[in-house]
Amino acid sequence: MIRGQETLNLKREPLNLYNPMALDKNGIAKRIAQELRDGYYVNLGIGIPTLVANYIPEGIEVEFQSENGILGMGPFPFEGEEDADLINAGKQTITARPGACYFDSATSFAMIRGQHVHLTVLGAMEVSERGDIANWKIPGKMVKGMGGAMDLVASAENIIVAMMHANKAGESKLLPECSLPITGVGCVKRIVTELAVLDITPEGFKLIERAPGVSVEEIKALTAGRLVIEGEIPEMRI
Amino acid sequence: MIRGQETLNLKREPLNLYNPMALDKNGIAKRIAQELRDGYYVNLGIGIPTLVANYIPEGIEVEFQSENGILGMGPFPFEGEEDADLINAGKQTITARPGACYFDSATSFAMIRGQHVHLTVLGAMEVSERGDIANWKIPGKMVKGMGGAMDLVASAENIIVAMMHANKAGESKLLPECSLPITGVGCVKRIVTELAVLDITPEGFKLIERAPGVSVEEIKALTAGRLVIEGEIPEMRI
Amino acid sequence: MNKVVSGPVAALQGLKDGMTLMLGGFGLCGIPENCIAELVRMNIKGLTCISNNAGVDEFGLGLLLQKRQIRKMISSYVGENALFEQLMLSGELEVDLIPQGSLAERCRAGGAGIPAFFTPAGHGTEVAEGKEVRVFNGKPHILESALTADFAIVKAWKGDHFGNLIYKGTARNFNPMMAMAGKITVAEVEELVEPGELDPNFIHTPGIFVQRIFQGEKYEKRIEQRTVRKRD
Amino acid sequence: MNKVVSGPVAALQGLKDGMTLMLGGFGLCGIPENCIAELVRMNIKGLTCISNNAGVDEFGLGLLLQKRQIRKMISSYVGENALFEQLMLSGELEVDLIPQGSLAERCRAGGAGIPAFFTPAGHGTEVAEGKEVRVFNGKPHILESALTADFAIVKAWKGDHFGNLIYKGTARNFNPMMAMAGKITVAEVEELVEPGELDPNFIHTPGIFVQRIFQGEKYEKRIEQRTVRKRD
Repeated sequence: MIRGQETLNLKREPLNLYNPMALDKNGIAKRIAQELRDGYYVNLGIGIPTLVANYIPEGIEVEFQSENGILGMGPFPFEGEEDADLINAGKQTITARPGACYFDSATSFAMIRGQHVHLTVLGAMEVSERGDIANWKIPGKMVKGMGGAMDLVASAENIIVAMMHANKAGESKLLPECSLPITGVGCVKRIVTELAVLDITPEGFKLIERAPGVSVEEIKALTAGRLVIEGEIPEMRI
Repeated sequence: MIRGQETLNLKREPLNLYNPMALDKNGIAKRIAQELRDGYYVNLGIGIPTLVANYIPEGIEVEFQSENGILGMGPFPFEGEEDADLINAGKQTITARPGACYFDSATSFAMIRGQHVHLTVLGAMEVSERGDIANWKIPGKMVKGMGGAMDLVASAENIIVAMMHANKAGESKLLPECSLPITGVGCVKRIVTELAVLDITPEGFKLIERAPGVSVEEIKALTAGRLVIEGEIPEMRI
Repeated sequence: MNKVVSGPVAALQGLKDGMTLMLGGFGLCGIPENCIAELVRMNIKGLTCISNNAGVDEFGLGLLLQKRQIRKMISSYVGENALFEQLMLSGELEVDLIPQGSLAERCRAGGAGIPAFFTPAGHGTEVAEGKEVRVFNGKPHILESALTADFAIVKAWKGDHFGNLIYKGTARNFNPMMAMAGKITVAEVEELVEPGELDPNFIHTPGIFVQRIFQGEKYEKRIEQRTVRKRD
Repeated sequence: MNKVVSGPVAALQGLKDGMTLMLGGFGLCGIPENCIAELVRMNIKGLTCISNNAGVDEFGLGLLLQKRQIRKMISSYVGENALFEQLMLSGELEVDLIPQGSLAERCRAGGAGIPAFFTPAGHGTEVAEGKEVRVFNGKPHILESALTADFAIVKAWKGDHFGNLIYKGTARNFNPMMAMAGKITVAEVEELVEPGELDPNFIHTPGIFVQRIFQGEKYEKRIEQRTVRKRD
């Protein structure tokens, strides 16, 4: 169980080339952390999602599952205390909290497939307006494999995607249809980017919140899929 | 691992009403024990099969699995040393041998279904000449349930039935077809009764051995299914 | 994340007439005695109980049968209970008998998000009636579906505040799979300890599967077949 | 019932070109280092390797890739190995990528005599191509089949003469399921103990699944991502 804040060793760096007001990685993680509820079991993917563990709201307790076989993952070890037999799904050395437990991969995915994990946060290369997600393969180029992502997205009831609104070429990652091979169909519930919080609805991406100082017009310009804007869009409170 | 002989507390009693030369329960168990091979994992059913553990040939080591969740079952405990948390599939108090392990029911039947158990010995109410077995239900009368028997007979590669040649009414239990609801189809390999050892073959029950002093004619008279007799039938060596 | 409740009354809150329950144990070994006593006291009716056995006449699920609280039993072996046989043959009790391994695997499947699987057990028997048959590696198998329950009620040896459980000996049996398959899983334990006291390497049921936990007041742990040998 | 062999040479006797192997481990955590070294020495070719990952360029299964001993990999994630990507894109290496949970469950199914099961993972993706789809509870699932291997090679922390195994921390991962699914299962352990030294209540892999066991000479246990925090 993690109470309050932990310090992970990722550098703070601005990521969006287009708007200096946009959130950085930590800002995205902070906003996602607001989705945590007391008693949640949470699976955090590699990258930005990992940072969410640093911003658990005061007064709530959550526990982190890593699909390679630990529940109750703690912070990184102090130097010299690394244990090669204790890693997370990103192959990083970790620690275990009091009350943690280890298990095999079949049991781990029984937790995931059986919907015992309350929230899954993961990165994506593309999300479609129907909630399809692509994050495992670029044909003819990247062949890393899906790891546990396909099990996670096919099973989790509550999936939040943490990603940049556009790729490095400035092309929107929120699309009418995924162009890359998909990881899962209609599974994403919510997306948090450096610009906005959006929900997947039958009508498309529904804008829920703007990053502080970011305008609806800017979000529109970088969203290729259908965007639903109803009334005044509040700013995130980070 | 069980070496040599153990004493189980079942009384010696004559069972066959028709031939005083026939084996008793312990004789059947002794003959079946000759089928054990070094390194076998063995599952013994309730009744006569349980007695097989008393007659392990010298010089070989076998280990007993009980499907409620133990491998390395030992003899019954000494009086006063019973542990309610340590029982076999017959709900009897038992002990565990050095090197034993406990596991849950899913793992136990993974061993059985996955054919990791080398030999299964169980009782039967009827066996057909095709190797079908009936041992779980008498319609309108006995509704105890199949327990693990259906999993065992459907999966085991090597199934020996230990039973009386005829029921209490003197009717053969080795039939052309089972009359009772079956537990498994074409699964029995060998039958050991108080009169004979018989194998299931495409041609029917093949007589392999006679109990000492029992004639082929007597076996014929009590076998309702097709009986194959080739050449001289040797006596069992008990 | 503290899942400790005061006792069986709090643990079974929300359990209503007509619900489906899973109850751990094999025979009388590893059964949730305190919760069963509370179920009797609550006098909940019309239950569907998934449990390998049905207790004996005077103990375990037999107590619920005596009070006619069970509408349907899903079990593999019920031979120890004379009343059960009588209720079943008279039609008062609906019974679904399932091969023991299929029962265990169907509970695990329910907890693991696997809606169905193929098994050879029961092929060609009554158990296969109405079920899909498919041949794999030349051998016929039947399709069995997952089981889940409104409440899974399990008994462990030790547990901590997070719901991590350790069972003892053959009292483990069906408890771990049933713990996985309950919408609400209640664990009663002989000894409740602080988080960190149980070795994380030797937890049988990870706490994620358990919603409520309490230390049972007392355990009778009746023995069905006391079998002993003489000292030499 | 003594399954102890002298070392990796004896443990891998009978392993031939073209066979299918399962190898435990997640990344470099919990991999059978001593057996992998022996596979390299034996120079067995044309292997099909079932393993969650493919090692790194200079360690683990990467060593077999360097010597082109592997014809086909069945894995879920191979991103740590640059040579792998190159061999795959050039067509020298056949690759079957499987969702991690399906891989684990397919190995377990292989060991448990379950020829096939339904899972939601991969529905609507490339992984589902050619596979049966069926809707359960309104949700589409695909039918996945069991995996087995000629040799399953696993690594445990402690083991005894009967083949009972205990793993440590997250080095458990795929090892227990693979141990179940080998025609011959070889276990290498850091510490080999006498029967009775391991608590029967805390065995992760029952000895029935293991045919050969030995104590590895040394374990390098390389760390892929050494990540630490500063002391306050």
